[in-house]
Amino acid sequence: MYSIKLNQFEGPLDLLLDLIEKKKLSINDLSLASISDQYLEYLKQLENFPLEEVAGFVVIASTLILIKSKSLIPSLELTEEEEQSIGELEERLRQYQRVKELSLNIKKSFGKNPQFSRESFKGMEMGFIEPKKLTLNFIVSTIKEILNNLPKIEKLPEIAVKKIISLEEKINELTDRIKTKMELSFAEFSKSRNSGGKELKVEIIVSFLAMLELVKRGIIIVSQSEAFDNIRIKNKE
Amino acid sequence: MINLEKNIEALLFLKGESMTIKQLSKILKEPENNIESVIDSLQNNLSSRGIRLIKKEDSVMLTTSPESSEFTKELTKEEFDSELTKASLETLSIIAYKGPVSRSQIDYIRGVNSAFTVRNLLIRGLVERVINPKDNRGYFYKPSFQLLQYLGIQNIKDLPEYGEFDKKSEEFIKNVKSDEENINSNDSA
Amino acid sequence: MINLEKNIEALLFLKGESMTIKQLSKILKEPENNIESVIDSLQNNLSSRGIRLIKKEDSVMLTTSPESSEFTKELTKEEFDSELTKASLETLSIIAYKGPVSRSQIDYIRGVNSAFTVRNLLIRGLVERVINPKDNRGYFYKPSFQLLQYLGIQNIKDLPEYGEFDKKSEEFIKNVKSDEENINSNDSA
Repeated sequence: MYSIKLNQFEGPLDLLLDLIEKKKLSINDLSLASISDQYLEYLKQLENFPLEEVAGFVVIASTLILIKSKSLIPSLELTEEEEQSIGELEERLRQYQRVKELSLNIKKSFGKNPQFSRESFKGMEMGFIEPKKLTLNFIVSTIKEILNNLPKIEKLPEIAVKKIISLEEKINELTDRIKTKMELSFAEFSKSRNSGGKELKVEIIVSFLAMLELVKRGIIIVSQSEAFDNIRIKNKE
Repeated sequence: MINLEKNIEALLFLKGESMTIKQLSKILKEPENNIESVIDSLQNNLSSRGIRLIKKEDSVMLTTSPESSEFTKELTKEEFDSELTKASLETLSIIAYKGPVSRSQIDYIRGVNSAFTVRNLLIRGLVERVINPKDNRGYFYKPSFQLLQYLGIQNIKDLPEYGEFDKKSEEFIKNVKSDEENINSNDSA
Repeated sequence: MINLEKNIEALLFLKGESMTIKQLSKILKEPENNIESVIDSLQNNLSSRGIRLIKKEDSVMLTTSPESSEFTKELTKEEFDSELTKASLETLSIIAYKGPVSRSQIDYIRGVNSAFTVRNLLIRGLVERVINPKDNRGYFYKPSFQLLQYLGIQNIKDLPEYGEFDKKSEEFIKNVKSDEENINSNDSA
């Protein structure tokens, strides 16, 4: 079993790519479906992550759930938007993989044989050159400007929060759809008892619910910032 | 060596920092296209010497040759930091191979917020930022002369595999959705 | 051009001031008579270029060629007659308020690398550098006496916003540094 160390990854794409590469898989929906459990397992450890990072991990989790649901229940129909988000995730992973390959070139030569520049007007002693138009007021106003421009501690971009809110809706909707499909699938299943698929499908439900729980956790973290109290999720069971 | 080439060499030597073709053209009272072709010749003439001409867009600069670095490293008093964290290496690679890129494009490729890392690269002088011409609240990030110096190359195109990001993904990244762009407006780096 | 000649050219280019045969011999780990004969060759190779090698007793240095002086003078005049750029003004203000201050502190506050800007202020005599008492490889920068006199500043601490700037910039630098340490420890995991 492949084990994951907390904080080892830069972000969700880094984690996903690592899981895929460790299994020597290429980037496609099948391999994404096969590593989704490990990804969700990793999400369980996310509680201490900064809020914004959780958002990124959870958003990608929702796409993985779609992929996995689709691979297990082929009759599940995906909306155009959902198809797109799957395609987009695959494309982003390819991009990211490419960047990692290219970064090896940078790593190999960075700082090995540097080229140095010369100090500007080296050796020239100019003495004091009167700075034209410079007044004390100018310096004071520049300092005020610098003070105003010191970067503030980065706030959670609203957009990330919005994504979680829409994720909540999406998960609810998906739950309904999958439950319906599940019932249907079980009905189909009961007709062919010896297919050996029963345990697998129970596992789907369990892991799906477990996953929902994780997503909720993400949302609960969000709700701690007071503006979002209203999106706290109640237990639906 | 023709006089114009000598004069360009002398000016770049004195200035130390980079100069634009435009500045050279103004001081030397020669049309920019003359300057440009002579610069190519100078870069070529210097390619087997202890001094190199490095070029970035419309700016040029003289440096020591990478082959002499064993000795020049000893002489320089500059702080020389060749450490790169995983985050810095990734971000730097995106900027080197794809620059100019916006913060939101970098974030999108990496899947994480890169504000801190980008700021750190700016402070180290490995990348530079320019105002996004289409949106003057946002910035574009691109390689700096300092980056070329650290890599020991004369042009960014000399990077292995430069320009091999396929066209398809190129367009893909350009089409980063508008909500991703909104994140950028929070960018204070 | 043989390697030794390239290396000598690179070292002299970087140093800017004159170097003795002895110093070169020590850095390059070559006997002095080798250095001397290669210097003659380098001088010869440079005799028709924009950069020249001049020799005085046992010292050598690179300079711009006298034939280019019309333009090097023009460049110097332009450089120092011009007004301070926004970058220079920012850096100067930080040094005035916070000096003695290190380059990296200036970089943190401005969010970009200030190497060239600080150099520019130094040659204009607006700031001066002193050795960092805690670390003799580094420098601190402070406003020059003439600058304070020119601006009519008696005591830096009387400047408006002095306390505010001091407090906020210190806090900021401290935060950035601790963030950096956290990130680095994550990266090495």
